[in-house]
This record gives sequence, structure tokens and C-alpha cells, in this order.
Amino acid sequence: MRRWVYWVLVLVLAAGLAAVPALAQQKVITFGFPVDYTRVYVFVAEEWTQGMVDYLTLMNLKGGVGGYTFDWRVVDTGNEPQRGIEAYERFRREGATIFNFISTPVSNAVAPRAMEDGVILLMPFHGRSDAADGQTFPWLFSLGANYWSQATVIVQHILEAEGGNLRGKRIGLVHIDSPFGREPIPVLEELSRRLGFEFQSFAFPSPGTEQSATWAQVRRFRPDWVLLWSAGPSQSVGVREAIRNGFPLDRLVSVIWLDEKDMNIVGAAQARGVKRFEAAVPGREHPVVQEILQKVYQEAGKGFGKIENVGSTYYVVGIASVAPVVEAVRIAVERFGEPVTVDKIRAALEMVSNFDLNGLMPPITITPQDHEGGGMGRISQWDGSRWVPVTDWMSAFRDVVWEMVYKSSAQFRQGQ
Amino acid sequence: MGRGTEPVVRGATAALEAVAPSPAGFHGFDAPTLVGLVLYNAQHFGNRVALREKDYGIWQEYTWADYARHVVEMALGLEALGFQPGDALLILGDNRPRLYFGMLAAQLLRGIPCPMYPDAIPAELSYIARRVGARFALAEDQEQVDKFLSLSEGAESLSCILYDDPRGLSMYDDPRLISCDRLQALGREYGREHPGVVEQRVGAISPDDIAVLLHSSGTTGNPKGVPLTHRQALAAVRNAYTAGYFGQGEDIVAYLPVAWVGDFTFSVAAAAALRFTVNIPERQETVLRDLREIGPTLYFAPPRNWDHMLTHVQVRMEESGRLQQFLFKKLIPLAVELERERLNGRRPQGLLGLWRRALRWLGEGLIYGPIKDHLGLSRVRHAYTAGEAIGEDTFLFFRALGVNLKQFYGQTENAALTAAQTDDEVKLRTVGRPLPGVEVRISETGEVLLRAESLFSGYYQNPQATEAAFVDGWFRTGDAGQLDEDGHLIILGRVEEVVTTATGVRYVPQFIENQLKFSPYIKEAAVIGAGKPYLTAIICIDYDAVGHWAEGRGVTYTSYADLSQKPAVYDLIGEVVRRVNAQMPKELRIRRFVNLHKEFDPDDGELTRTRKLRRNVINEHYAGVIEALYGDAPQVEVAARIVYEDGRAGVIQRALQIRQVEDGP
Amino acid sequence: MFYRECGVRHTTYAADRALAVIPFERALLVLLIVLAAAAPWIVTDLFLVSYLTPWLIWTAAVLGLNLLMGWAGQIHLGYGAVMAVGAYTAVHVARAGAPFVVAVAAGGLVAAVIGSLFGLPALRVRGLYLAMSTLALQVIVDWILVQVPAISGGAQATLLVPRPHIFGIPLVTDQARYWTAAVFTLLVALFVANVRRTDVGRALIALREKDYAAAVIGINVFYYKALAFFVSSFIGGMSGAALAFLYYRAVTPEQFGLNVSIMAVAMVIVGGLGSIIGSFFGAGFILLAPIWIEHGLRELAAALSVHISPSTLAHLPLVIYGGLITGFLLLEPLGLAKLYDNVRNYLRVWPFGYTKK
Amino acid sequence: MTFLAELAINGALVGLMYALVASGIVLVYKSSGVVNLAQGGFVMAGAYLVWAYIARLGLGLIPGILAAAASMGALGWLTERLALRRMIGQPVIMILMLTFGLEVVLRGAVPGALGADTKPMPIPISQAPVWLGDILINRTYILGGAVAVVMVALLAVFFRTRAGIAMRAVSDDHLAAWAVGIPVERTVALSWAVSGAVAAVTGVLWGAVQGVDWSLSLLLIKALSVAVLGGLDSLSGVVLAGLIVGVFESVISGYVDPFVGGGTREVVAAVVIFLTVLIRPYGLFGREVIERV
Repeated sequence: MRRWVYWVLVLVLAAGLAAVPALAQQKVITFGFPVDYTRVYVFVAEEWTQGMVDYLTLMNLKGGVGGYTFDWRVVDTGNEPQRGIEAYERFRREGATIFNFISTPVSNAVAPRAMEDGVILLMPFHGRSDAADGQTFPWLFSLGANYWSQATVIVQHILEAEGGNLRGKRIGLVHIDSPFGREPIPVLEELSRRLGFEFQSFAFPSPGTEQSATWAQVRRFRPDWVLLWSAGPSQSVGVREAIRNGFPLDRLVSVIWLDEKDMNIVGAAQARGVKRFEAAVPGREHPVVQEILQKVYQEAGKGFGKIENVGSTYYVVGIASVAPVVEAVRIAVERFGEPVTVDKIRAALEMVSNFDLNGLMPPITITPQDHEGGGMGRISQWDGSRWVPVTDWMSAFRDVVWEMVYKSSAQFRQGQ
Repeated sequence: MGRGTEPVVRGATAALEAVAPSPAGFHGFDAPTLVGLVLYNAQHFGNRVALREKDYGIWQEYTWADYARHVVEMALGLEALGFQPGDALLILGDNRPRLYFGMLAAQLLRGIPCPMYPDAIPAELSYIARRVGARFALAEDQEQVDKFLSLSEGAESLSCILYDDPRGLSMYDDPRLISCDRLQALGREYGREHPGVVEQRVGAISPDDIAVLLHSSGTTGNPKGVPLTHRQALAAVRNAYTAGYFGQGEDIVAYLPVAWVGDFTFSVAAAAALRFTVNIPERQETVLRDLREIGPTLYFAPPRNWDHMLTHVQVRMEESGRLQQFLFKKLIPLAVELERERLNGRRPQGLLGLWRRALRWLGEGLIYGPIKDHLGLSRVRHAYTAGEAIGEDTFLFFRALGVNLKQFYGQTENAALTAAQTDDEVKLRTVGRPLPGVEVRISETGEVLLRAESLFSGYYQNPQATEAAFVDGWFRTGDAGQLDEDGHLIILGRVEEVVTTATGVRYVPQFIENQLKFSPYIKEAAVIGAGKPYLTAIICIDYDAVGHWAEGRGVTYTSYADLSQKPAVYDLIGEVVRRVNAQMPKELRIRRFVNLHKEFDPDDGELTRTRKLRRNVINEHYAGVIEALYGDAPQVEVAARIVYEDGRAGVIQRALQIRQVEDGP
Repeated sequence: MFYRECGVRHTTYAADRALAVIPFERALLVLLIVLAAAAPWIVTDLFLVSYLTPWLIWTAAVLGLNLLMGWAGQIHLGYGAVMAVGAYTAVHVARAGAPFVVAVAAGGLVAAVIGSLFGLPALRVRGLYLAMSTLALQVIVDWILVQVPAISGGAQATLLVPRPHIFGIPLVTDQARYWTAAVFTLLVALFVANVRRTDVGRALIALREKDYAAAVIGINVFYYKALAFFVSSFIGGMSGAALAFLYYRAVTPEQFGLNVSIMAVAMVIVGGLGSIIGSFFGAGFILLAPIWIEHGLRELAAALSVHISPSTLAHLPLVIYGGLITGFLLLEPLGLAKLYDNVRNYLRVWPFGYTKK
Repeated sequence: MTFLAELAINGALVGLMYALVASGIVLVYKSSGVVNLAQGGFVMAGAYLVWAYIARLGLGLIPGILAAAASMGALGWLTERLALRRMIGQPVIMILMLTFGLEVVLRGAVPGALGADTKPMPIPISQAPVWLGDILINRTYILGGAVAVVMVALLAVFFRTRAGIAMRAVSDDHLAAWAVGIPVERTVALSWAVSGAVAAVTGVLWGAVQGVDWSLSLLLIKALSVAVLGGLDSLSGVVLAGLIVGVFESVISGYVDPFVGGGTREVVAAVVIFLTVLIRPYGLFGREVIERV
């Protein structure tokens, strides 16, 4: 018994230690996906990673891009910065040049290293919102609407729904009490000054599985609209509380983190009407998703995860977060020629223009100044079985967003 | 001088120049007295460590300067108390620095230090006290003080009892008691009042003054006083040094009784002449552990200690892990074999030899080195044994480990040093060549005779014994021996031990007993046969070894007596006896033996203090058993007389089994 | 086998209680220090950056906690908060322009003051109740960190750590950071080792065994408990600062959350309560085992070409890791230090089976 | 006023549900003096099992819950049998760490085997609110609070039964209980089994509130606070402590949050604990000097 335990320990640890970094092959671009599979980002990590890897697999099956194929390393970080750093350092030495951590704390902890090391760090829908500032953060790429942009898009939708006038209206923000949850507050405050609506925020502490007191406060505020700003299990709790409190669900707009599973937990039918911000088109109708289903899953049998996940909300987010990089590799080969280096990819990323993957995602245009790519998104609504778009791709109040970005990045530079 | 601020000692150094004028060459032989050497060392090597004693858990060090200061202060204190030249100072206790200081202090005053065995009983004490007319005694602690105080007969003259360790003595109000601290304070005061007295005293000592009065172990009758002069003691040291027996500045352990000649020669004489560092263990019980901390470079132990160490190693190896046992069982026989070949003058040859040498080298790291380290022997340059014959297994085991174990031969009368094996000439059966300066001759009766500068001049106040001990100026050692073709001395046993059976066969019982005792399971053995038709033996089992052996085989037992009578134990001992018998001529084989229910005990007078058998006592105590051994009965009833702690005596009846191992001719 | 103790004798009590009395161990210590100093040339920089550096700093932190838990016997579930206070203080002080060493010391000092507050309940309660009250304080400190943007660093709640300088030399390379961490940990280890040998250390141990009894024999329980919390928090604060400067390079509240506190306690226990070497082992085990198990399993799965879903593969290490903690405690409740001690004793008494005194 | 009442009532009901989690801890502590840090993991495992039995194996709701409770009881019993029994006599902190290790194992094994994504707890409770005048009360909480009260009452009754009395005796003094012939080991194992079953029921309720995933194990912290506040070895103390924590959290955060602009809920609980320990070191109903450090 005793010996058995020792041997298992020795074996596993030795294997971990002996995992010698393999040298990167020729003409391969390696991604590092050290993601949080087991902690806070459990709700999204599996599908998101699956989307990213399946898209890369599809590219490989189609012969790669400009002669380059893709490789990837996936590992769990448990949302712990030190494990993220370890994975980053390890994968970087294994040749990975493009990272996506799907974890704000880990991304933020790695960011200073990535910028020193010259490694591309993707931060779509997590990490630093001010990564949009390409001047300050040349190596960080938001590649999608950051939370400030999401807030403006949602307010824009409310503005349109209310007929262009929000004066006298009340908008509440129910958010998890964390930096992420508090992020939209200054934007909403600024917009409330501009548009004349009354704004109040309601925080609930992490993990947010108990929100009755918060919603009692919300009810007292009698809001016309409520923005739901959390992620994971607390989201369905929030929707439920809204239902219980008799709040009309079509006036409940969530940040990007609300998906089909949340709706099922609430009760698919009961949740009818909930709105959310959307940054990619869910479902299996899109040709790219169809292609993945057919080539990756049916023909090659190389799907990275469960086939049921294909086309889910977070799955397509995954596709949308690597597709621009693949596009950048194509541009790099075209414009700068071989060999493609990380610097060239970075430069090429800043040339990605009006890229929307045949409509799977909003058109994105990245420039050396703007690493967010325009901050576009749309609002969709749960019809009881699926998400139906209620607006077109749009962006709004860019000046407010950029003001926030510059303020925040200035703060960062101060500390440098 | 280290702490030479004190005028007394500074005075002494000036006087010293007269006594020890020339440090040229090996200074020890130019300076003729021990105390002079100590003062010389204090002057020239004042900061070197002379003594180390473990006390309160750490090693308290005394430099030569400290040594000399203590000696001088004690001497002056004694003088202040009225100590006169020729006065004896009885010294009683375990090895303590103060006891050595006291010895030298007495020498400084031309007195006679008279160390005694610490486990001596009052009867012995009072005999010696009476013989030397002692007025002064130096006791280690309360226990020894009590012994002196209890002396009534023969010790009327005892007027002053000094003690070292004051624990438990604060309530004593006997006016004769004086602590050593007080003595030294007195001495300092006396020195201030009598400037120059130290120089005078030092100047007055003669090399022919008695340096110590020892008592021969006295296998029979009362002990005889053996006075040794400075000259004789130093001659012994010189002889040994010239033979390469000692080096300079050795680390030695002082754990054998102060009253034993070896301790005097090693820890006092040689230590002073060759500037040894003498290490004193915390207590007798901690010797083995302290030995490891000391890591002596020169180590003496009687054969029984070596046997004990071997048993200790074997017993602990049996309790060790499988890997260790495997290595031990592979590597030790190899080393023993190599050593045996080496002693026989053969060197490993060829590929096999290379392989075995490689294994030996490996074994040094894996087994030999660690064992030596555990035993405290890894720094030993010279290891010696003497007193009686050492078992071949034991001897070879330690030599195989790489301990340079050698035998020597000596007696109290010759300051312990008569003959010794040298590094190049170790023969299993001999005790080596006579030391340079010692002449050895074998008399017609086979007795070993001696002549040497180190030899004493006569027994203390005992002209009769002195007369009997010398023949034509040669000293009769009383040992039966012979010289082999290389001039090596072979000791067979005591002359008087040669006994004859009823059938006229001559033998030395001790020799057979030693053969038996080489087994780890036998602690003591008495071979009986004088005037009897055949040989029998009384065996005392080794409680630890046999007990351990029994535990390993599921034999349960409650006590020594119980264990000794177990049939399985009889089988075990019977096997040992059979093996010894196999090496003996047919008429010298042991036919029957009995396992005694107790060990022979010096307190019962069955052993001497040096643990030699007192045959007459044994014959008397166990007459019934001996009778049964020569009968047919399978067992015998004994009335065991036991003495309780409080002194009362009682009798216990016991049945002892008798085992037949050999049929008659 | 390697432990040769013949001739090792002490002529003073100081020598008897020296840190390493056996020559072999002294040699081992020197060898380890030399190896540690030469590590940048021996191990890969991945090893240096990802394992050695955080392991050493964590060890320093664990030593601080062990001082409190192992010697003074006080349970502390809010150590992460103490480290956070140290880290944030140091970073803010450094951002205000103070040199690295000053910043770390300031972090330690502020952490010590706030950490002493954690000790307040210890004056009244012990055991689980103390655990709960320190846990409560962890929650409170966490909350303040997150709530006050001036502390946490604005909307992103990430504070970039200024580049540390030591006497004007910037610590830019991984090697420099590693060496600084190594020296820091060595100093902390020496300090803690020496505390153990002093009257303070013995007073703390008396407290641990039974504080009433300690009070009876004249130990000022109040003073020593407060002292233990102060010193331990000081070390914790400095370690937090060291982590921020030498490893994370950016501080976020997640780096010092409740799970970090539990992790620190786990390091102490798995390593061995009251053991210095155990602190090294415990920190290494708890910090690195999950990582290596994760990679190890991944490599094994790849080598055996077994397809396991990435999510399951991510959860397996937790099972193994938790199983190891449980298994270790069942088999060796005294922690890894005891395991080391077993090996040490095995070799010390070699070739014998046990020590006989 | 209605706002206050609503906060208080919902808070009280949630507090009762905390108390239910905590009762599992108290149960084990009472019999063996061990604080089970894996209780959160047990709750999570229980919820997962209920989900798995119902959604995967197609059991009905009640059979599913019963089966899960039985499985969790077995798990609790095994835990004691294989791990805790071997730790008797070890310092408290070691045993704490052991149960923490178990928690880690559960957190890896259960989601790893059954899927890490959040699952709905398939119990049919309407989301429609219950209105009590102007006061809105959460149906799940009503059910939860009711179950909690019933369960704690059942446990209280259980302590009047033969096995329960044996358990109380064991909690008082292991040796003495042994001496009078109470099977101490079996009793301790029983308490673990019951606590496992309670965890399954708790898992159903909390799973219905927040969905089934690993984050259920986070309930441990809250439950631990409640248990300590109640005094660790008192069931009535746990109920009261649950009410206090629930009400205080709810009411204070309801009034204070808007001013500080953050969620004060957890901090309120923390402050309550901190102050309790300072003022009443052994909780509300705890026996003094019961810790065995």
C-alpha cells in the first residue's frame, strides 16, 4: 500500500518533469491554450477551446494557410496565476507564439511577460479591456468587443428600443462583485450623464449563487432595464431571480456570458425573452460550422470534444477568437513572405481588415491603434429554444469606450 | 602558560627549567618525572587540550595549562593540610580529571598516589588503607565518600577525605571532608603565603620516587602493592614509543579503572610524555556512545569489550533491513577472508584478486566504514587488546573492518608493556615480539621471565613476595609461554593454571574457556577437570545475545534463570560446545555441561574485579553442581545464595539441566 | 551510510545546537547552496523561472506560516491576505519611487501590523475557532482589496509591478530574479532556524503544547502569541512582496485569495509542522505537484495514445493530487519532513536497522 | 419596512439552507470531533448523483433522491472506515487537511466523471414568486427552509433514538462510551453515513438554486461559518446561527450595498464570525473548551 502510493507519485511526477519540450517543427505555428478547465471558467472553457482547436484542425485538414499548419498545446491552469505562468513559460519554450488563457487573472498575470517576451496574447472577452490600445499593448489583442464596448452596444440597443430617448428611464446593473463585474460601471455612469437615464449598480458577491437580497434591492429601484453582468452559475441564478421578482425578461440584457445551458438550468421555456450581447453567430447553419462538422468530425474524426458542443454559443466564440489570427498568418505569408515569425504575425494582425469569416462574426478591423477591432456585436434574444438576433452587428459610443481605454492604459503605463 | 597570571604557576615554570632542561629530541625521555612533564607541557603547549571530559552533555576541555594549574593548586592544598612526602593518597572513583590531578599532585609532593577500583568493597579498601597507612583520600563522589566514611577498621589514620563532586554531600558534617574546590582555594592561599614553594617541591622530586602504587589483581589471596617509579613508567612509555606503539598527540579514551596499570600508563604516563588528549566519558554506561563522539586515534580494550562490540554489531545487523543484511553477509566474510590471507602473507592475485579488492573498496563505503563509524573506530590508528587471548573471529572481524587491532602483553609489575605485535607482524596466536628495552626469557618450567628498565623493583612493603617474584634478577611473570621461531611470544596461560586430570592429562582451562567464550552466546565458562576423570563445563549464557536469539525463534522466557534452562538454549550451547570439542584432542573434550542460572559475579567473589575466574571460589560455590556433572543425573538441584540490594542474603532452590555432549572414550 | 559521526564532539552548548552538526550534513548544506547558486547554469530556464523561483519564494512564505502553526501552534487560514497586504504595500511603495529593498521591508512591516490583528482572536480562542476567525479576516481583507481601486489598481484590478533594482542594479533577467529569491529565502530560513534555537522558539513551542501550562511556567502568553503573529506576518508580507516583484510582475487579488491561504496551510501540513526542511518540501509539493501531475498525465495519455476528453483529463490531476494529500497524511501524518527524516535515519544508522542509544 | 421584512425572511430561509449544510458538519463533529472540510464536496457529489440518477438513469425524482442519499451515506461511511479511522489520535489540523484532500479528490472526480458544465437540478419548482403582501419570497427557499427545518428536526429526534443516544455518548467521551459497551467505531461511521445522506438532500436544494456544478463545494465556507457560530456541536445552535448569518447578510447587504457600491454580503458574514469569536469564543451553543488542538 505504502509503496504503491510512492510509486504512483514518483511515476507521475517523473513523467511531468521528463516532459521535455519538443522542438517546433518547420512551418508550424503553435498556439498555447492553457485554460481554466476546473475552476471559475469551467462554464466556458471546454466549448471555447473546442471551437478554437476544431477551427485550427479544419485549417490543417485544408492544407494549412500559405504552407503553414497549426499546432496547439492545451493544459488546465485551474485559474491559478502561477500555473498559468508555468504553462506559458513551458509552451513558449515549446515554440508556442500565440496564447489564449481564457482566464482574466491568468491573462493579466502573464501580460507583462508576454510583452517583454514578444508573444501574442489573445484576450477576447476576458483579460484587460484596455488591451484595445495597441500603442500601449503592442502584443495584446482583444479581437472582440471588450466589456466597455459591450455595455455601449447594450445601451445603444436599449436606446433604440426606447425610441431614442432614455431621459427619465432607470437602468440597473446587477453584477458580480469583482473587477470584471464593476468594469461597465464608469461607462454606464458616463452614458447616464449623456443620455439622461438614471443608473444604479447592484453587486452580489462571488460566487453569486444567492442573489435574493440583491434582487430585493433591484425591485426597490424599479428599473426599466436591467443589465446582467456576471458569468457562470450566477447568471442562471440572476435570470431566475428576475423571473421571481416579476421583472420582464425582454428588458433583461446580459453581458456576453449567457448561453443555452444557462437557459436550460433556468428552464428553457420560462427563460423566454432574455436578451444578451452576442459576438458570434451560434448554431450549426453557418458554412464554417458545417464544414467543421463534416470534415473534422465526420471525415477525419479529429474533433477535439463532444460533437454536441459544436455550434454552441461559446464554441463559435472560440472560432471567432482564432479566425482573425489565421487570417493574419495568411496576410503575413502574402505580405512579408516566409519564414513567418511572431513579429510578422503581429504586424499582420494589425492589417486584418473587415474580416467577418463569412458573417460568423462581426466585421473586425485591427489597426496598430485599435486592437479591439471595432468593438462590434449584436443583441440576441432567447425564444425558448434558441437565440434569435434582434439587432444587426453594431458598435456605439466609441468615444466613451476609447476614453476608458486610454485612461486605463495610461494608468498601466504609469506603473511601467 | 595559558592562564599564567597566577603567581603559583609562574613560579613553577621557573623551577621546571631545572627539572626538564632540554626539550631536544623527544623531550619525554629527558624529563624524568611525570609531574615535571605536565609542567613542561603547560609551559610549551599550554593551549593544547590535555583532557576532555563529557559533563553536562558537552565536552569540557582542559588545556595543559589548566592541567598544571589544577595539579599545583591541589598539591599546595594538600601540603597546607599537612600532606608529607611519603604519604599515600587513596584515590577512589571513576575516571575524572580531578582524580588524575590529585594523582599528580601527590607526586609533586613526593607522596604515593594509590588509585583503587571504584567498585572495591570496603573490606578491600580497608586492607589497602591499612597497608599504606593512608591519611589522605580523594573520592569521586558521595558514593565513594560513603565507603571511606564506613571504614572503621584499619582506617583510623584517615584524617582527610577530599571529594570532587559535591552533589549529595552538603549535609555531611564529618570534619574530615573537604571539597576539591576548597582544597584548591586553600592551595592558592598557601601558594601566596609561601612563595617559591612550588619550585622547591618540583626541584625535590626524583625520577626514582614512586609515581603510583597499584595493586596486582590478586587472583589468589590479598592484593599485592606494586609501586612504579617515574623512571619505570617513562621507560615503559619509551619502549612502546620506540616500537611504534604510540604516536605523539594521540586521542585516547580513559574509561578503564584508574587503578588498573594500563590506565596509569596510557592516561597518565604516556599522556604526559607524548601529549595525548585524554577523553573521559560522561559515565561508565555511556562509554560506547561517547566513544563515537571522541573518535580516538589510539584505543585499548580488553578482549571482552571487543567481543561485546562484535556481538553488538551482529545483534543489530540481525535486526536490520534485508538489503543491509545481504551486504553484510556478502562483504564481511570477504573482508575476513582477505585479512586472513593477508596475515598469512598472501596478497590477492589476478583478476579475481582485483575483483575482490574492488569489492573490499566498495565495502569500505557501504559496510566497513559505517560500522567503524558507529563504533567510534574510524579514526583509530592503533587499536590494542590485552589481558587474555582474543577470539580469532573477533580479532579478524575488526582487522577486516580496517581497524589496526593488535595484541600486546604485559603485567602491572612491568607497567603493562612487555611485548606487542607490530603493524607488519601480526600473528594470530602470538602477542608479538618483546618491546625494545625488554628482555624476555622462558624458564625451564615454561614460565615467562622478564628483565627491563620499566620493571618494578619490588612489592610494596612485602619483601617475601618480592623474593618469590624474582629469580636471578629476572621477574617471574607466572605465565606459561614460549617463543616461536621469529621471537614472538606465545602465552598459554597462568603457570599455576596448568592443571592435571585424574588420568594425568595436562591442560590450561582458561584456554578452553576462551574458546567457548568466543561464541557470542557464552559470556562466562568454567572448565572443570582438575583431578577428575574427564572435562566438564559450567556455562553462563550471554543474556543479551541468547535472549535476542530466543526472541527471534519465538522462545518465551521471563528471566536469565528461566532462559538458561530452555531446552532450545541447551541445544544452542550444546552446538557451541561440540564445535569447540571438534578442535580439541579427544581427552580434552568437554563431556557434560550445565547452564548456570546466573552469571558469575565479582560481588560474590566468583570473578576478580578484572573479571578473571576465581576457580577456588567457583569450586566451592558450585560443589553440588560439579558433583552432578560427574554423575549420571540429567539435572541437579542448586541452592542459589543471593544477596539482596540491602545486604540481606537469601537462598533459592533451582533445578539445573545437565547436558551430555560427548561420550567417553 | 554517508553520515559519519565519529569524532563529532561539542565543547560548547552553542556548537551542540548548531544548525548542522554532522559534517556530512554541513557538506550537504554547502553543496545545496552551491547548487542553488549555480542553478541558472544547471537547469533549463523554464525550470528556473517556473519552478525554482516560485518554489523558493513560497518556501519563505511557508516558513513564516510554519513559525506560527508549527511552533506556536496557532492555526491561520488568512495567510494569503497577509501576503496580499505585503505585496500591495510593497508595490505601491515601489511605484511611489522607493527602492526594491525598502519596498519589500515596508510590505513586511505593514503586513506584520495588519497580520497582528489576525492574532487578536488567538488571545481568546484556539483551534477551529481561531481558524474561522482568521478565515473571516481573509474575507474582509480580500473584500477591501477588490473594493478599493486605489489599492487594487483601477478598473482592471491589476497593478503592474515596477522593475526591482538592488543597489541600482536592475533585476531584469530571470537569473537575477532567481538569485534574489534564493538569497531572500536563505535569509528567511536562517532566521526561522535560529528563532527555533532561541528562548523565543522554546517559548513558542511551550505555547503550542499547552498555553495554560506555558503561562504557569512564566511565559507571557499574550506577548508571545502576538510576537508569533507579528513575525510570521512580517515574513508573509515580505514573501508576498517578493512574489509580486520576482515572480508575478503584476499583482491581482486572485493571487492572494482564500484558496491561496488554504494552499499555504496545506504546504505547512504536508511538509511537516514545525520543520524547516519540511517547509521546502511542502511548498514544492503543493505548488508543483499539480502542475507536474497535469503534464505527466498528458504525456502519459499521449504516449499511450489514449484519448481522454480534455475536461476529464483536466480533472484527473485533482483526483491524484487530492489522493496524494490524503494518502500522505494517512501513511505519514507528520508530513514529508518525516519522510525525509526516515531516509535520514535510515542512512544515519546504516548498516543497522535503528538507532540504539 | 416591507423591504426589510423581505430581506429578513429570504435571508432567514437561506440561512436555514446554510444550516442544513452545516448540520452535516455538526453531525460528524459531535460524534468524532472531526471537522469535515469535504462536506462541500459531499454536497456537490450528492447533487451530481441526484442529477445523474434522474437525468442519466431515468429514475423518478424521489427514487433518485433516495438513491443518491443512500450512495452518499455509503460514501460517508467508507470515508470514515478507510481514512478517518486511521487518523484517530492525530492532531486536529492533520485530520482537517485529510478531509481537505478528500474535498480535492471529490472536486476532481465528480465533475471529471459526470461533466464539468453546469447541469440543471431536475426538480419541478415553479419560478413564479410567492407574494406575501408586498413581500416576495423565493419558492425554492421556502422549500429549502422547510426541508432544512424538517431535517434538523429529524436529526434532533434521531438523537433521541438508541443510535442517537449512543452517538451523543460517544461525542461526550470516547473512552467512557467504549467502556459501557457502545460500539464507538460503528457509531462514528454511522454519523458519517448520516452526514453523507444529509449532504445529498442539501445538494438537491442548493442544486435547484444554482444549478449543479463544482461551485456547490464552495458552500463549505458558509457552512463552516454557520457551524462555528452555532458552536460546532449543537444542532439548535446551527439553526440559530444559520438564521443569524442569513438574516444579517441579507439585511445589512440590502441596506449597505448601495452606499459602498459593492457586495458586502460575504464581509458581513465574516464580521459576524469575527465578532462572535471575540465575544463568545465557543459559539452560541458550543460547550466550552471543546477544541482538541
